[in-house]
Amino acid sequence: MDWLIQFLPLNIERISVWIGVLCTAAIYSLLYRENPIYRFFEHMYIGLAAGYSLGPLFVDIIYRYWIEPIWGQGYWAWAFVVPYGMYLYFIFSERYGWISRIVIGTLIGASAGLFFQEFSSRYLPQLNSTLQKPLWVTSANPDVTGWDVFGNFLFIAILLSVLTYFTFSYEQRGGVKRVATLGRWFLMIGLGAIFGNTVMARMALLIGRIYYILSDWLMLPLGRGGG
Amino acid sequence: MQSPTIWQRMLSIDRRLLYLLLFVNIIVFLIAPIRMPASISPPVQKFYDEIEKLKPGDLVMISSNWSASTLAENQPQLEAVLIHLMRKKARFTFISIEAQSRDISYRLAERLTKTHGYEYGKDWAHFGFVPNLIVAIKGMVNDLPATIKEDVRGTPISQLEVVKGVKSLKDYKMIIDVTPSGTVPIWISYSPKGIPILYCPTSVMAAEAYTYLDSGQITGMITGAKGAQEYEQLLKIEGLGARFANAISFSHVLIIVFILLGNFAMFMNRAQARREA
Amino acid sequence: MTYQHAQDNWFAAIVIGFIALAVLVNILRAKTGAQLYIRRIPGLDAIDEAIGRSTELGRPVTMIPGLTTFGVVAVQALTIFKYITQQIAHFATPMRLLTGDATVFAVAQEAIADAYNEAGRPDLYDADNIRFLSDRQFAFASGVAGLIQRERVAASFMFGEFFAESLIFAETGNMVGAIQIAGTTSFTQVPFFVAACDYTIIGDEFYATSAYLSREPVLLGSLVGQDIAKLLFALTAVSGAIISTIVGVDSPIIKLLGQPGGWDAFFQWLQGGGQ
Amino acid sequence: MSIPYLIAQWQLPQQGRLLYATLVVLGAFVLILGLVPLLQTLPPRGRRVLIVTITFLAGLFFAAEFFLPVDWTAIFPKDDPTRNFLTPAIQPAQNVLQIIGALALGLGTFGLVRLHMRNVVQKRAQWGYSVVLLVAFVTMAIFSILNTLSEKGVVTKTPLLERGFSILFDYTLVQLDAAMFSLIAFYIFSAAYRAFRIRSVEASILMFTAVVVLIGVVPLGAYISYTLLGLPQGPPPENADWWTQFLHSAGLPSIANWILTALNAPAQRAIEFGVGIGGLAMAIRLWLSLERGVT
Repeated sequence: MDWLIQFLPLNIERISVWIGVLCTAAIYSLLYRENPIYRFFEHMYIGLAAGYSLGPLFVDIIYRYWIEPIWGQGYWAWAFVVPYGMYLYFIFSERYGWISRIVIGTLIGASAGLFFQEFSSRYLPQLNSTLQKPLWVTSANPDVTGWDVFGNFLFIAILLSVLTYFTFSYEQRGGVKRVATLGRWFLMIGLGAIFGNTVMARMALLIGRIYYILSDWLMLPLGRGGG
Repeated sequence: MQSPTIWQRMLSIDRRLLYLLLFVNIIVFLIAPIRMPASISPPVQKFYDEIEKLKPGDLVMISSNWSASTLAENQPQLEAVLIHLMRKKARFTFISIEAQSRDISYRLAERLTKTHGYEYGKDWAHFGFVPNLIVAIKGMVNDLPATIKEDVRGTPISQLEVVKGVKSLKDYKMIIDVTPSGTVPIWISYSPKGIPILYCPTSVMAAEAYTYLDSGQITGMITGAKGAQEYEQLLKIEGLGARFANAISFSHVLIIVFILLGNFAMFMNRAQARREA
Repeated sequence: MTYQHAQDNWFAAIVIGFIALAVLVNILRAKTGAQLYIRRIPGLDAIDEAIGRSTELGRPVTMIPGLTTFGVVAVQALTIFKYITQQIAHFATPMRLLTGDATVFAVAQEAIADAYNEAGRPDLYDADNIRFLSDRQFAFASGVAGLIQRERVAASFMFGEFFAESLIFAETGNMVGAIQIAGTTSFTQVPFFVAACDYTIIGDEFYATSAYLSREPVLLGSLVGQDIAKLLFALTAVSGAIISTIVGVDSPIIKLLGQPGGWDAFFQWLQGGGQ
Repeated sequence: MSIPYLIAQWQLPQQGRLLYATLVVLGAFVLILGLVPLLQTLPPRGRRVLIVTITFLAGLFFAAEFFLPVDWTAIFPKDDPTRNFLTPAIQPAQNVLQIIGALALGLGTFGLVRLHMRNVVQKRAQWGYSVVLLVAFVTMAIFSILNTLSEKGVVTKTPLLERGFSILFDYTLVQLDAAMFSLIAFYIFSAAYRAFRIRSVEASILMFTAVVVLIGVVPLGAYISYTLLGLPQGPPPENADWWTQFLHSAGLPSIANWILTALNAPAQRAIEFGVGIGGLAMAIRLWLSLERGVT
């Protein structure tokens, strides 16, 4: 009886647990088949998410980067930004639709211009670390062992064969074709490894959910570390 | 049209059956108290030994940065470590890097401390979350009260008995980082020298940490649910670690078994087709 | 260890300049009539097959750029979707484009309207078919999963950047028996697409896609330039490894090639007499 | 003294700022929107030229900021050596992009709401769910916006607001996130069952590595290797003979880790290179409007 009173959603803490379990059950019902309950929660979910975004991603940004600088600090030049950005809203008009492309062009130009820095930051350090792979044991690299050298050879070989697979502008024939096939096999090793490695993280999530149902909702005493 | 053979039926198995099996499999291994004696790995042993050195009243900073998505790995770690700290009568304060990990660690600590007679504010406290860990650590090294200002309950830090007289992070005896993300290099780089750092990563993050262990920049490490299981064995308690470790392991076993079954069915089906042809 | 400016290591500027040159020269060559070749990319041949099947079944085609934020990847994804839309416009096959980024949503409106115009069927364009569901990862995923199952889509195209939600799209699509073709630059999601989709476009096959589909000289020329750039990377990797074997991995010459601050270190080393 | 810097210095006077600012904003709206009829007179060719030019200039700004040398102290001794004359304008430019992004979100949200409003008004099939969506949207939008404004100190944070937001966000939205995320665990199982078959060389390789890593990364892999088989754990001691070294790396966790680092990393690196180069080529084509793509 005590258990039942504790179990029922009679206070705010229990209500929160019940809502959480209800949400979980509704989402999991998709596994059986698409159904009205899932559909209800799906629409609620999207509605909630859309409503939530307006706070931190719309009001907050406009307030922080537009309202504050103009009305708060008096930087009047910002006034032009929002009307300019609102050219985007012409998208729904057939006659004026092209005007939105001015803003889209700005965005495309900016993302292209920003890519140079991204390319340098993201890919060149990787290229550089590929250089630091001694291929045989020399006095210049005293810490390098035979095992390291083997690993480095493997690294360069896999890198080159996979890169070969990813060339497009000529017909891959003969030796090149064989190297490219090898590259694709190495690629499959990498993909298999990522698959295997990701499973645990996903299982951990599911276990977390099931633990929540068993422990928080059904209040089963699971290994509460008595010592 | 003849009825499908058992192999054909296995190949086109209703996936809902697979889903049910996985669900039940996890429930069973979470509930069933199966114990597999684990061999204690050296980093876990070092972790244990380091906490054993603590004296009653020593202050420990726990950086807890996990949330629901890595609960199965990080929660058993934190529970086992907290139990050990409370056995040693050490005092501790929490800090997180975002709101959800703050809430989850605060709730967990509240629950566990109650059963050990620890009192909030006197024996432990939660400092809430800091948006930028680097800035926060640098600030705490200089002037801890000015950086934190108030705890998670909104109490000014000057009124918390647990950090009475604490000026800086240097007054702490130990830092423990329970995390699924790359926060430990930040603690290593910015925390005061001479304070041991103990690390509780998820399994994915553990491989990268061995260099820090080698160089002594971190003193001990508990890896995922498996590490927590070893730790529970050292503490001689029945905690969540063993259950979560089992649930993780056997969900993988289930998948592997079905991959093998699928292949077996495929071969049998082919063999049968060949025989009939 | 990131680059704020090219000056952090001028090697960056040199590499980018070289690639830009290789790409632009070959685009010019292609424009002036050079015949350029592109190798077969198996997954892309299946696009027509997938469209054909959805026409037969009369069920919609979904195009999902996922949560790709607006940028280079998103524009490429939309270019592919534009091509697909032009194809389905001939058969009046219904389509849905589902995105998790509002800017991509805006640009997609224009691109898809254009595609119908160019195919000569502006009447088929319906703005309601291009949908922004949510910018919240799993709210978006729940919407896509629901829609795929409700409308029992016959073909699903997923191009862009994907995260953990990739498998939700691919498995629900597989459940309703859709032909699925995915292409992504996110390496970590490729295994799930490979497991659950009929065809997967991996890595920079994604960027080769529009060249393959349209055979436009500009794009084919660009591809030649990209291959030359890959050759440069391969040569740098091999020669760099050999140099680092001889002079040591911490040598200033190695730092010169791509480590921030390496350029200055190299010149200091030169001035110091190269010890 | 760069132009953006000067503009940033153009501040309205403290006195009557509210009034002036409102007037300036109104003026900006009139001016920019007044341009529309003017722009409309452009012939198609002119429109294209305008868009291409703006695209190029937007790209040029970020490209120039990145490529130009940063240290101008030889010419301007007092200048900061970690920036060039465009660097101070980067933050404002990013803010402009942020604002446009926020406006785009408004557009997207408007599109979503419009679609479901139409569903309701025209009583299309299943319009009841659209009502659910709209109700959830409006409720959450009110609480979320008020919550954001209360963080800014514009409105006061009442207990009702706090409780309501917490029920909608923490108790519902976050729970839905967690549930949807964990759904992947089921899908990963069915996908693995279906896909990992010894059908071709590629499929077999994929399956074999996946299975080895699957067992290697879980506690059971460690249990089998270190407890049942008694293999030594962790890195081998220094100056160990090769047999000891071998034993230290023969455990399933070590093998899984080796596959992930030694075999996966270079393949991933090669893909990254290809993607980087492909992206760079695309960026150049977009910047110079060489691509007949989406614009």
